[in-house]
Amino acid sequence: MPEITYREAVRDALSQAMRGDERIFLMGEDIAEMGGSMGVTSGMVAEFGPERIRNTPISEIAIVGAGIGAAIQGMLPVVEIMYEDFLTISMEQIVNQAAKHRTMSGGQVKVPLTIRTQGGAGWSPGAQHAQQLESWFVHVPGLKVVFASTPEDVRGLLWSSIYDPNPVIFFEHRTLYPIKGQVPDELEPIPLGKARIHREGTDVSVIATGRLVHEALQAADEAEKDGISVEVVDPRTLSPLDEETIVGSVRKTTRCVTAHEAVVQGGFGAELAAVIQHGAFDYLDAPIERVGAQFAPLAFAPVMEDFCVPHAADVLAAIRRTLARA
Amino acid sequence: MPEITYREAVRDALSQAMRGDERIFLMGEDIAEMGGSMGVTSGMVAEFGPERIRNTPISEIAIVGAGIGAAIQGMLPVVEIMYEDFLTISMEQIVNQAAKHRTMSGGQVKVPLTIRTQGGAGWSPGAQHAQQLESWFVHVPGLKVVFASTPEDVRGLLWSSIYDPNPVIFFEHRTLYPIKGQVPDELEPIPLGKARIHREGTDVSVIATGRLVHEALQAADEAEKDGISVEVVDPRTLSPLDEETIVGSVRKTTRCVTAHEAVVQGGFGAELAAVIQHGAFDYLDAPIERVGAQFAPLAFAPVMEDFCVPHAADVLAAIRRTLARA
Amino acid sequence: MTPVTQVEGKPRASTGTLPKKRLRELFREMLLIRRFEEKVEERFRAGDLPGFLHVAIGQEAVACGVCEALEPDDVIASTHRAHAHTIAKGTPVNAIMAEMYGKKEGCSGGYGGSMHLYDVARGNMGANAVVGGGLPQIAGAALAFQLRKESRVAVAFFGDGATNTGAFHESMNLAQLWKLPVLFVLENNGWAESTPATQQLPLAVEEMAQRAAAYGMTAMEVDGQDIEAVVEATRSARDHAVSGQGPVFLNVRTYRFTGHYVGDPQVYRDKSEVRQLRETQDPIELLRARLGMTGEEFEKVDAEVIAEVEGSVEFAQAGTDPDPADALKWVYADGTMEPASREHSA
Amino acid sequence: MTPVTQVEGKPRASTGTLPKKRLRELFREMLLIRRFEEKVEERFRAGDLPGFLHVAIGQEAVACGVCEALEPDDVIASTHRAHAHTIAKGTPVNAIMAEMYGKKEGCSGGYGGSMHLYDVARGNMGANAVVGGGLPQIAGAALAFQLRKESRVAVAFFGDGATNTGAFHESMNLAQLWKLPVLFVLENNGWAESTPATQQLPLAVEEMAQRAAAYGMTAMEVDGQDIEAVVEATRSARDHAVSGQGPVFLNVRTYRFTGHYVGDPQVYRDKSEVRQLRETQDPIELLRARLGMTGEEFEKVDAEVIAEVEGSVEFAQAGTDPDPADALKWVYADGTMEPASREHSA
Ligand SMILES: Cc1ncc(C[n+]2csc(CCOP(=O)(O)OP(=O)(O)O)c2C)c(N)n1
Ligand SMILES: Cc1ncc(C[n+]2csc(CCOP(=O)(O)OP(=O)(O)O)c2C)c(N)n1
Ligand SMILES: [Mg+2]
Ligand SMILES: [Mg+2]
Repeated sequence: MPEITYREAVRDALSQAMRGDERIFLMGEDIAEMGGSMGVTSGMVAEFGPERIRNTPISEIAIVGAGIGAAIQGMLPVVEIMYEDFLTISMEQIVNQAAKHRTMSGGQVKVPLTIRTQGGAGWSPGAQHAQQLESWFVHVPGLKVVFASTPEDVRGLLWSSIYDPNPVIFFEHRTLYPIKGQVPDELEPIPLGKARIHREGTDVSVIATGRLVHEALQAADEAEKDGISVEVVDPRTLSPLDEETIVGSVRKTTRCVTAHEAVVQGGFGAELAAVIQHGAFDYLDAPIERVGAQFAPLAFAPVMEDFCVPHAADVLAAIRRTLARA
Repeated sequence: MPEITYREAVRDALSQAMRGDERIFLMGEDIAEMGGSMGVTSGMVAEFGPERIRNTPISEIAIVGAGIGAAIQGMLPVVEIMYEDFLTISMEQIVNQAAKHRTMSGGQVKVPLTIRTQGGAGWSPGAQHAQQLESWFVHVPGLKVVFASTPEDVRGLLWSSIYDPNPVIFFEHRTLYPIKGQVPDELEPIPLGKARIHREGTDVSVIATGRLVHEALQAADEAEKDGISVEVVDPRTLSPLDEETIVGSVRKTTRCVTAHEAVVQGGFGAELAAVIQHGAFDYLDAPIERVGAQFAPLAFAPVMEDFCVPHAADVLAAIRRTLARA
Repeated sequence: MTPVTQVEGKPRASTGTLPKKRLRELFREMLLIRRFEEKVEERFRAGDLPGFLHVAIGQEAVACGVCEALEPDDVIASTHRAHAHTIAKGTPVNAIMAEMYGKKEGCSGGYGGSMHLYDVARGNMGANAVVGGGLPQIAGAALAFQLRKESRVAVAFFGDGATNTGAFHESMNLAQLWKLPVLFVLENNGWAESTPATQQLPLAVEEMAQRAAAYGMTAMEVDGQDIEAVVEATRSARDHAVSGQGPVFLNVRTYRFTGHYVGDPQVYRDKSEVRQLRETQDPIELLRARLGMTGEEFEKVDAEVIAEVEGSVEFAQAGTDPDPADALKWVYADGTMEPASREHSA
Repeated sequence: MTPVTQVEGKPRASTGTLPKKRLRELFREMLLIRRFEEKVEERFRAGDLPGFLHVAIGQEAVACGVCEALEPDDVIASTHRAHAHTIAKGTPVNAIMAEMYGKKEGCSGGYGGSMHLYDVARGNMGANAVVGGGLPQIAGAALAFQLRKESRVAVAFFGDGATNTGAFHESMNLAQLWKLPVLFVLENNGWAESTPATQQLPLAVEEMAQRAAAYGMTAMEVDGQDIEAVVEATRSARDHAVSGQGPVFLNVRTYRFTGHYVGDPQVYRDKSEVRQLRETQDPIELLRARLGMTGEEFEKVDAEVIAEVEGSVEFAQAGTDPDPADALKWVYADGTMEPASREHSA
């Protein structure tokens, strides 16, 4: 099993898919010569040419909208929104158009569009380059929402997203690009809608996404030293949600912490908590604890940023809170 | 106590405020001669003139953005987004700009902007004119979010929103404009962040917003016939949330139903459920039931629309489900 | 070529390249649209039709003229004012009327309604209830055609109000940058709901072709009440676009004879304005005059289209109501887009 | 008036209306910006500065020239490339450098960083990390001025890349429709990050004033390397705008001598391009030549500004770190905007 970075895994999924399928092309700002602001598509324009690795103007409405139109006309576009903060500009096309065409047309249309984007704090980007907005899209019927946390997952899920016949919002986390992980020799698609149990445990379930999967795993290691057995589950696909695996985990452990980098209020953890308290009501021995960012636009100064954004220690503290309950 | 419609109550708040304060002006599409697509501002251009009741081009980015700029420069603009579905176009200005200026500037700036909008199903508008998107904004630090359900509330809350020093997203529900209700002789501002207990009860709390407040009250009447005592609470301000009143109600009744017209997944009910299961864990005798729309873009045909959108019967069914638990 | 026609003192631009026979067919189509929309108004007022409706009475020549110049494989995106475009692109009135009634037989299966008429098989990518919403997608459709080297154009219909949206700007810009085969058809009726051009456009209605200057895009002035002019302009625009020279912006001057929506009391404009427009700018009357139709001839065609429209109402009324739970049927597509040969065994 | 100056064979447009003394002060300001940004690059590479940074080296004359022509009450909105605008609008370098270091003494209290420099008291409504994000707000500020009948203008700085955004279009359109006192200052450097004009603009860099034609807006061509030209153009634009004639679009041709961001390896452009630009288009060198500065004179000013910049680093390093929990301090404003006299007793 080769070891590659998360960044390489994204590139590999894109490249492998594009090699075999003329319908796939990429559009986004600075994705050609520069390889995108995160270097994800580095080198791809040399292999696939500027027709298929398309630099765009700064036009987030048109990038997504053109992706929709091309998808309806038989292509499999993968568009990149440089920072997920700029998805705010594309919301109309994503929410009113991509998500709804199929229903509004009574099933005449498929929109096999993949919207890749990335975000996340931890490098002092300030308030407009660090948001985590995935929960908005979970509220939109017609969209699928993916948030991958490892090289293996990001590669396998991206493949499935490209070939999914529905619009998929595909979140990557900025701080994960350099992390390394083993991947199967052959690209193995990972079906959307299946959670991954990263670590089995018996005392408490941590349901975590994105960067917080890694923080949760670290917290689990710490907790283990105190004899606490933590199960870490990554939904990977946020919509549709693998309720079975998640609720099943909490029924087993009887305690639950949700963890994401987004602000807590109105975040994906709210949906998780609502689903879990419903599905595991008779099993729960403590209230579900939610871990996430402080409710504030992200301040620039590292000390303040660090204070706002959740870390392993916050997950650990939440684990301890749930266990402190009788 | 005079009886006026919800529509008149909105107009009254706007007019009374504008009469006494030159800083206040309105901007929006077709709000002048036509009085807005809902007739809310009908007649106001005659009183206040086209400088203060400003018809705009179809430019939802600029409408909100210009509101922000004018607010920063000392005005108290009230902008109207004709349908909340079109807030999708303004998201960048709302989320990255209005909500964040104050923090990003280290407190140099206030953005006393009110964004009025309306939405809701029940009249076969199809998928792009009927969404309920309030939960997105609850996820955005720096914004306040109001959703009023009665003439009295809409009038008092709108006044407070106009004079709040922060950006407020003010939701009205289309089907409520014609409803009548008593209001105090003198306009009484209602502070943001205070829930309203519409009806006291002992068996179950229904936390409802917008149109669903009325459906919940109807369901409560029905339930009463079977000897079930339902408490109906309207948060009115969704952010900041009056957790004390809401959690207090559930601690008392030990059972809870949340109800809104928005789709359930990722909706405001998720946040309510997460807060309530946390704050009232030891009191809850049944899982919190969430009532909301089916997870689908809203179909046009009335039979399908009716199926999607929640009614009193759905609230009642949820009440019964919570009570069926031991 | 016949000389430029003068009607009511207003220069008409068309040069008469369409055969009389075809012009008569187009006349019939325009009249069909008119009668269809009048019927829709009537049925709406009678409380038969759910939702809300916008008719294009006065603008029929634009829809019919543009679609006449298109090839069957070309695609369009329509607006909230969608009936005329949809009929002109070939969808039978039965399917449209059934859609208005929310029936399974409707062109969107009852899911869309008046503002969401689709007919993908006939190249109608859908009407859009969000002003400007369809434009970027038309650019994308054209991009697909360009990438696959297909000789097809994608056509966006939109109003003058729509030119104020960010979506319009980004779409025009991208289309010109990439020389996409798009026709941007501005149905310039001088109103956005109740707001006159003077309150929503910084340019005069006549200057609207300047919108294209911001992109260096080829623009054409078109008299939208003269169907021949529309056909000719669209043909040459289409030639331009498919030949790789890039998109074309058509500033089509037209008039909205009715309220913005059915039931609009039009408090914002003079009744006399509408009356005068109907008298001088009716594209159907103008074509009728040009064709030199006798009263008898007209009555015959009119009776035909009225019967067709009546038939569509009967068809719609006899249609099938969807099952309530059908509402959830099309939220997601199943399966995968992977070509069978490449599907992973995993 | 001195005749049009010729430098390096390129016609320079300015006519020399600024007194020599003031020109020397502006020279100093431009040099201060240059040295400040070079220092910022150095400190960033040394790992001192969090976040990421964009410098405006090569574009100093635009910021300084525009702000020179403004009155103290006028307001600006800046971009991700914000240092020059902020210094030119009067914020001391100490406060800016402290902001880079994330200190309480920073011009945004350490909350903003390089892309969010604010100084509201000096009319800087904030830099914006969202391309195009500030433009609609500048229109709104100008609307406030217009409604209150104040003789003030609101100035939006933005790049050529920003002209591709919907926000740009809607702002230009609204400003012209309402004749708002706005100056739209296009810093036309021909690049958006790694993407050259040819890949992101359907117009040639020289044709960009056509963007204004879509709104019927007055446009001016300005040589952004010639500070006098910038001052003169801005002055007349400002006169136009405050006198109620509406906004002005300034197509200011300028050059980005560095990478898009500090650390950008610029794989997308030739090193020789940058070298040549530095040799022929440096606004500081051009002004120095015009002023006929001796080496000695230059060294003196340079030493002064270098000392000022060094001082700012010391100031910043000695600054106070915010308390972590200060992060939550400004999320909401307290109180009410109600004038005391009108506050409700309820
Ligand atoms: C983004 C958006 N804003 C507002 C509306 C409400 N609305 C529907 S039609 C219309 C006017 C459109 O004017 P124009 O584009 O000129 O088309 P016309 O109605 O004249 O055919 C408006 C404001 C909308 N549907 N979408
Ligand atoms: C809406 C948005 N999209 C993309 C970006 C990323 N980005 C930052 S600067 C930039 C290029 C801006 O180009 P231009 O407007 O010409 O300004 P310049 O950098 O040349 O000064 C891009 C794409 C952004 N900040 N905001
Ligand atoms: Mg119009
Ligand atoms: Mg640039």
